[in-house]
Amino acid sequence: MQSSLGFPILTWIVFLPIIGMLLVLLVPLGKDERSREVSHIIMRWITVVITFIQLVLAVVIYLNYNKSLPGVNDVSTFQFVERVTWINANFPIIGQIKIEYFLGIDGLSVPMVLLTAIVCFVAVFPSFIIEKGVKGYFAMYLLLDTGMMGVFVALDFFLFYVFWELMLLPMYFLIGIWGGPRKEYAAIKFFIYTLVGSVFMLLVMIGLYYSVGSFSILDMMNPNNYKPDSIFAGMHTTIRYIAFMALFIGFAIKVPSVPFHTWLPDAHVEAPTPISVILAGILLKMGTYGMIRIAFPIFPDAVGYFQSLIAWVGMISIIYGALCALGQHKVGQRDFKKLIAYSSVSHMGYVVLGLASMRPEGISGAIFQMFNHGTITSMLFMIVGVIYDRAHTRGLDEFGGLANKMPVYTGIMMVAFFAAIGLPGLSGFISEAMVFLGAFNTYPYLTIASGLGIILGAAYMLWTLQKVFFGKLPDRWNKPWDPTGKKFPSDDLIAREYVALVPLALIIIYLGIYPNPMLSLMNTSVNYFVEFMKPFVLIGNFLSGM
Amino acid sequence: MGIGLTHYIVLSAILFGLGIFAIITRKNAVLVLMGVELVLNSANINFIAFAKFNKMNIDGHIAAIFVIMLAAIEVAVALAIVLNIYQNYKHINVDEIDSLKD
Amino acid sequence: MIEFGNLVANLQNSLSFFLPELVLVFTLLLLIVTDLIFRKIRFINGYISLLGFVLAGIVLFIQPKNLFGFLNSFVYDDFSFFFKIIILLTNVLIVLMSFESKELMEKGRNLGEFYTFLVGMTFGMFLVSGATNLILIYLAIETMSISSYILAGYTKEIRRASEASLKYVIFGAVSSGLMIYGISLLYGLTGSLNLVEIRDFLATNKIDTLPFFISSLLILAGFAYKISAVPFHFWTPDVYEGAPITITAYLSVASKAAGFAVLLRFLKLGLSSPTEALGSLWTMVGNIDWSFILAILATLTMTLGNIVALWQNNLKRLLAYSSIAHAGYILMGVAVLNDNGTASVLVYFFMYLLMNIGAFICVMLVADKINSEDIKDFEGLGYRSPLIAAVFSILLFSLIGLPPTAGFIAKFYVFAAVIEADLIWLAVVGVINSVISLYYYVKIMRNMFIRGLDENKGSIPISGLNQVIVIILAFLTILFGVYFSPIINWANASANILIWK
Amino acid sequence: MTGENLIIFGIVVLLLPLLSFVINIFFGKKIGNKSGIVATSILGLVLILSSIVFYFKVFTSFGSKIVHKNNILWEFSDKILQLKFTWIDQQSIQLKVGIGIDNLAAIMLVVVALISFLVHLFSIEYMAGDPRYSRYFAYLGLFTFSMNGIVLANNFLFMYVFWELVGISSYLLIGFWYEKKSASDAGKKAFLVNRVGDLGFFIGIMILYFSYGTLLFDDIFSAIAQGKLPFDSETVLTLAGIFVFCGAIGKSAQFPLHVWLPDAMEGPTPVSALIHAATMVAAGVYLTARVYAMFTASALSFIASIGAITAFLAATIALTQVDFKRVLAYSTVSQLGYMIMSLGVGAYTMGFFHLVTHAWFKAALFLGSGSVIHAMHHAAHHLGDHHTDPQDIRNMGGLRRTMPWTYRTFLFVTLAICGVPLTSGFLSKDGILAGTLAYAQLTGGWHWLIPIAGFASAGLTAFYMFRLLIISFHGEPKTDVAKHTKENNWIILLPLFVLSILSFWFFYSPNPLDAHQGWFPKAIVQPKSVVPDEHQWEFLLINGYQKSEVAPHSSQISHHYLNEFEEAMHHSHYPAMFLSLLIAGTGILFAFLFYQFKIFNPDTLANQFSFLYKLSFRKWYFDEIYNATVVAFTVGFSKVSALFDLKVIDGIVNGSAWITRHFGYFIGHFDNIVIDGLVNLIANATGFFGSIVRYLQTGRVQTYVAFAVTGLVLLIYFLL
Repeated sequence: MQSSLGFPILTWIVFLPIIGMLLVLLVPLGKDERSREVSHIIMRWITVVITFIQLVLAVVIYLNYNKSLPGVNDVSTFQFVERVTWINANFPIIGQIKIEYFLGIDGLSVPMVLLTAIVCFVAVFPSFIIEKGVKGYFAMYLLLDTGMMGVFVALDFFLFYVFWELMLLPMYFLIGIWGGPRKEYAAIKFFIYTLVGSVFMLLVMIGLYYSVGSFSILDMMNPNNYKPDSIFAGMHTTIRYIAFMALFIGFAIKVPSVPFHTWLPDAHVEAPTPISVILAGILLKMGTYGMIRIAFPIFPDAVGYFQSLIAWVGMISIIYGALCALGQHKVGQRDFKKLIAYSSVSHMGYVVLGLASMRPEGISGAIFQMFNHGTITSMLFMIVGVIYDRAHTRGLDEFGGLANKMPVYTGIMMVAFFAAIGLPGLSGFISEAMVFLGAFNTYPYLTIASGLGIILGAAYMLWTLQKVFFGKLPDRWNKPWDPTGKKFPSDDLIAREYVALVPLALIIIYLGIYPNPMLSLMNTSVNYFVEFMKPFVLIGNFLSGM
Repeated sequence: MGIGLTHYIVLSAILFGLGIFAIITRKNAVLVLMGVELVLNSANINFIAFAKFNKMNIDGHIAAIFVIMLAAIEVAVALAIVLNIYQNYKHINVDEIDSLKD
Repeated sequence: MIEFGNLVANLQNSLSFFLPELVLVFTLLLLIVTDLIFRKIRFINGYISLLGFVLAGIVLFIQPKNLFGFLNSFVYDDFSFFFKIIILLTNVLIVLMSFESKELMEKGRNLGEFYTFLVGMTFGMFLVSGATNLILIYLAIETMSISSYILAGYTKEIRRASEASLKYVIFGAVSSGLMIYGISLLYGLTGSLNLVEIRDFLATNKIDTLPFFISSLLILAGFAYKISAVPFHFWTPDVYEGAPITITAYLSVASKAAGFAVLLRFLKLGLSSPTEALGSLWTMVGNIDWSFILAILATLTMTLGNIVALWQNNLKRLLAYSSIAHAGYILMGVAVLNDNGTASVLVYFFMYLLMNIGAFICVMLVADKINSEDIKDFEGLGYRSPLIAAVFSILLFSLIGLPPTAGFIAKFYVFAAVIEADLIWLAVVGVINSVISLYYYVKIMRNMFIRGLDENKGSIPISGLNQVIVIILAFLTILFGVYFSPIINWANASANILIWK
Repeated sequence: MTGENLIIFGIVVLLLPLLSFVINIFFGKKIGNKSGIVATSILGLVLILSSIVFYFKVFTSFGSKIVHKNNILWEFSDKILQLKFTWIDQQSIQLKVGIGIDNLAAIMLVVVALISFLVHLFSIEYMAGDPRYSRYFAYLGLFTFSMNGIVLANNFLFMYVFWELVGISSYLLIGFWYEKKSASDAGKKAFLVNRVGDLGFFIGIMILYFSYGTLLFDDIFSAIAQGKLPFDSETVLTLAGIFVFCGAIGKSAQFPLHVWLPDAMEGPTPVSALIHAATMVAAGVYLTARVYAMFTASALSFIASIGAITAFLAATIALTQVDFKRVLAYSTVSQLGYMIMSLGVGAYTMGFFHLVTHAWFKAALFLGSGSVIHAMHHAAHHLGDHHTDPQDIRNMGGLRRTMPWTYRTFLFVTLAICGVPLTSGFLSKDGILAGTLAYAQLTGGWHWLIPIAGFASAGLTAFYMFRLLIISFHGEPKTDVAKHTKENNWIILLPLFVLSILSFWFFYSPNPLDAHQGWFPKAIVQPKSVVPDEHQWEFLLINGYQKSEVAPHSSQISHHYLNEFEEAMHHSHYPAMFLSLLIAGTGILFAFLFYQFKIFNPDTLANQFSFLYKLSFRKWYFDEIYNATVVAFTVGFSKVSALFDLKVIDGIVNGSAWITRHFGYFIGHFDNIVIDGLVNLIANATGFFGSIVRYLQTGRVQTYVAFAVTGLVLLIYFLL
């Protein structure tokens, strides 16, 4: 089905940032301070405009998206599909290797596309603080944008892989160049972890190609396409289980699920604020998205076989992440950002749990949670960024009583915090509740155990609230942040921080009160997905003897 | 029975071994090169011997001639290089020329 | 016994597809003359040799293909065509590079012989890529080796260069000695020096394994030394570090290419049965599991190359080890032992040519300015010379094998071939190795961009021509990363090695 | 007055406080100290509307009909008026929600509205001059909004949503003076302790949703009534009930989660009044009453025991507290215990009745204490004395003279809480005690402990309440702060009058000795249990005498009782009354003997029974125990896992440290590319091998040759 719009909107939304990157690179750097300052401003606003157009495109997609079509494994019901042969080369024995430029979206990817557009847009404003190497920064930023957007719309495994790896380079430099003291370490760590995950994905991908004779993810989902006596032929074979595990771990590293999560705290602590925002807001989602788009539907039998394992991973991530976050008050550098990072581990655990439930509520909840966590955590990191920009420290113990100094800031912060601890009326609650309702059907005890995560979550969040915002303001912060008043006219938020934070807050509240707009997007696809998975999963469960 | 193929092969093997040994142990570059010569000539012996005893075509002989010729060229170049070494180091002790290493 | 008449006839129609080699020979002679006449004009030899290469290239295209000649001791087929093109491309780049190289362009150094030997070496490689007779193979390899010995030590007043050439010549002599000894043994066993005859003999008669194995392994030693595969890699780092960087680049690509060409031809023609039924699948003669042996060699080679490269601080040396590692990856393609693998090797070489030469050029340009090849001194390069740094990192990413760069495609097809042959374990080793390789490649990038930003060392001027060259290379690296069908198709077409009936 | 309008009114009542919240949070700065007036007037409107709702719902009847227009479903019956609509509408998940008004809700609405209004009024004076004046009223609005939500919810989802909102607004109000560490601590504690209960509540909800796929009370109850049990087991139904009740344990500060309530004193006093009387703690009891129909017999006895324990425990603690508000706080806990107990034993009506009556006099008590503290505070301020704690009753005394009106109202409501006749307290409390007696008779065995606990705490209540009264109001002023206190102005006094007047009997029953003759029992009828008969007390079966042949006590049931229990309760009415009067009287008497006439010296007694005294004074060491166990464990565990993450997973510290020590040299080179953790280990290993291998690269060509040849030989050897 061709795009219902006149033009290839997905190509535009993916490659628009590349154009922006070229524009940014073309901006000449002035010689003296003044002109350099001017060119910096130009680059910033180029980025703002580009990401804004991208956001508009995303909204156009949202408005024209037909909620009644499932997608998942049925190409005819994907939307805005663009499919042209990209590479068509002959090779001995293998014969023709056909790689397609195959884009399309369904209910599983639309929320992610929206999320990417939103977060990429709001994250530009914290980037204004960057002073060094501005040109390189925004070039990398936009390249990263393309990579992420591409991952969410690619339906050809090869293409997916290309986009997946494409992010590594900008991310490495963004953390490495503009990061904190231990940036080198954090950057290389991020790089290695992700690469380890993806190289095995590469092998599985090649194996799948031989078995199916096409790189189209959709073809790989159909058991009938598998050539007899090809490597992944048949169901419930050991090699399929191994391949699934390879994929799953590859994605779990990105999520990150315990025990593959250790890159996250470092990356977050060292990365500059906007990059933390993107990292937590979008990159982590690519892991879970990869699971639901690739690993699960291609190896549904293995999903059934390992279902409880996956659920366990989710549960452990929830509890363990929350405990580590709580522990940040006691050990380590007592770093505000690190605490948020661990909370991400915990919250992404809900997603994994929801996916493991293989129930419509659970999976809708999981995807919704991906979206909500994207918005909420982006807010949290920007909130950390706000005080860091002013006080140049993130120590939990070094603050207190900010509520008096920055009332509006505190107000907005409370929205994010309460959303993060799943307060009803804010979007976080609904997704978590749905995940629980779904997971309870499949794994009552695991779900109840995960419930502890709610309490722990409340504990560390309120603790932070108390330490940082309540109590007495230390004398060292009594004077205004910026005596010159040039950078920070007021002690409270400044304009561009409002622009970044308020929209997210509104989204969180709106979806908290009326989630249907988001849920109805994914609804059809999710049900279709579950129905499609069910038979295999059941057999898998049977084989794994649960 | 007289000298047979086996003897030649054994001889060439011994020569080969000696050549390698010389290459590995001699300090002096020239001696090392002589070791190389031994190796090459052991090959020659093989060629000739096989050609003679196995009643084969003349390839063996031709090969031997080529090898002799190449050995000459190789030594010529090698000696030039050794000469250059001498100019730079004022000695040609192979085992003392080890500035390039990990 | 062939009598004289048909010998001449054979010679004549053989020459009909020997033209490129002849062109090279004439160029070589011409160079000697011009070198004698115009001593003063430095660049003329360079341009003449360029001309020669281009001419040879043209002739390659026009002359007839897929013929055996010189009493079936030499062949010109798509396979050798591919390699000859690669060799010529390398040569062109090297000559261009040599114009900019400081160490070569020193006062009072006469570059005449440099190009002469370059052409001579090229001639040797051409022979290597076409030879089907063990003696010819030996002669050809010696031809290229001997020129390379001299080239390695070309800057003879520099100590490390002369040391490099000494080590090179001794090590080379030994391995060629081993090789010729192996040849002699094989000759004894099969009674022939022509690969095709040898294969036929092996296919028909039963011979005991040990001597056959020893002899063929000794011959492989000769090739292994050319492609610097374990355990014949020892010369590589030292020579690469010592030799003029142009020559290092040259050795790292061209002579490796020749080595792989002859290796593949030896395996296909000499050791696999001609049954066409199986088409592009090879069936090896003799009861030896060559695939396994080569896989082991590949594993050892790439692993060693990578883990030792972790420790290098001299960029030339680091790239030397990285080239060993890449030889390992390519060997994986060889180990598959079918046209699939062959094609993947060809693809790899094409991409490898771009990225490796490019990397060496970047190193040279910077090293000549800052008079150091130490990684430490590359700190802050991203700010002193953004263009070079950017290009260099693109090439490095390609060497790691990350999309969307040519390096990824190269690796992709090698892995594809390996998995297709069900050598999963080898593929796993391969990917793990490429993760290890990430460390040291990224180390370079880290130094260029993340470190040493603060101290202001002032920018490094790069001449326009060089900027164009590196940009073109980087562009091609990206281009073939996203659009690679032509290369693949070409490799596919060149993959089948002509078998003589 | 049609049903639609009534529901509309209900919705307006629900939303108006939210409006007040919005106004004060966003425009608080603009309207400044007017915000108190604004909020109060809004609440006045709420009060009027909810009274209308109350009147029409309780005293008029609506025919039963079902209207379905633009996918909103209106259901009217004599019992309940409700509307339902679908909130989340997916194939995957369909959540129907809505609001419903039955007598329970109607009465509760008035209670909330009135008390909230009075508290607003009171606060105008009390909070005057606070830097965050408007914020305070905003929070009050939010609090009232959430509570009304709970009252009007006709499904578990809304119930839970507003439940959490109540939690958060209590968090905000208790921690209102967050500059004080103790205050923000208290807020945090309240929220977390509640979260524990809420988790149970949520699990209960999950079980129900899983079993019935809906969260509407009606649907769930009718499903149970049709005999569809979760997991087809009555145990799970009991469990579900108990889990849901966990929410009540948290919010209504029942044992063992009662620890947060006394700390909640840290909030402004009017807030305490609100929390204790009408909003937060009432929510738990209200929830229990709301879902009463689904409790099995075992669940009920669990509830009853929890209530009894709480009632007694809190009463004993209250005996020795010296902080004015703490005493009241524990009395609240104790009284809540009564209500829960009464629901548990089956005296449904009386339990809820007590909730209402208690709401008035407890609010009055707190506002009274607020008045006292206010006065003390001002006096202290006036004298420039900052040492005397204005809340410590040992600093008071003699306030009777300085603050006569406060004293009178306080005295009256104290009598009410002690259950002295002519007060509302007497009616409800007497009913509850009768209920416990009846329950004990009908069940017997250890169940007798429940009435015993009930009566005991009745006596204790009388004692400590008068202790409080006497120490603080009678006798001579113990500090000159107390001497200089002045009576407060009418804004503070008015609420006291209103509330005390509401504590007279005639509002509820013409007969000051028997509540059953009033309108209340007719309005609040015990709902018909939906639990299959075999899983509930047969004596609670509505019209139980129909299966009289099986029921043991049912031989002589006369027909004007609802069920067997009703009858037993009626019979035990007078015994209970005399007993309770006796006990209460003794309590009061002893209070006078101890503190007024000083015939006995409490201190000597305390020394004699120092253990008991300490136990009571230190609140049975609950905080200490929790801190030592649960909190310590969690925090410790979190510390451990954070360390674990920092060091082990993220270090394999020993591993890499070991390697580092041993191959320090190599690592030295290696640091700049070191990746930590497991990766670190691998990397180090890799590097280590690398460093081994690179020693082959000696630089001597001859060694190379040697190695090469050896390698070749090895290859031949191994590969053949």
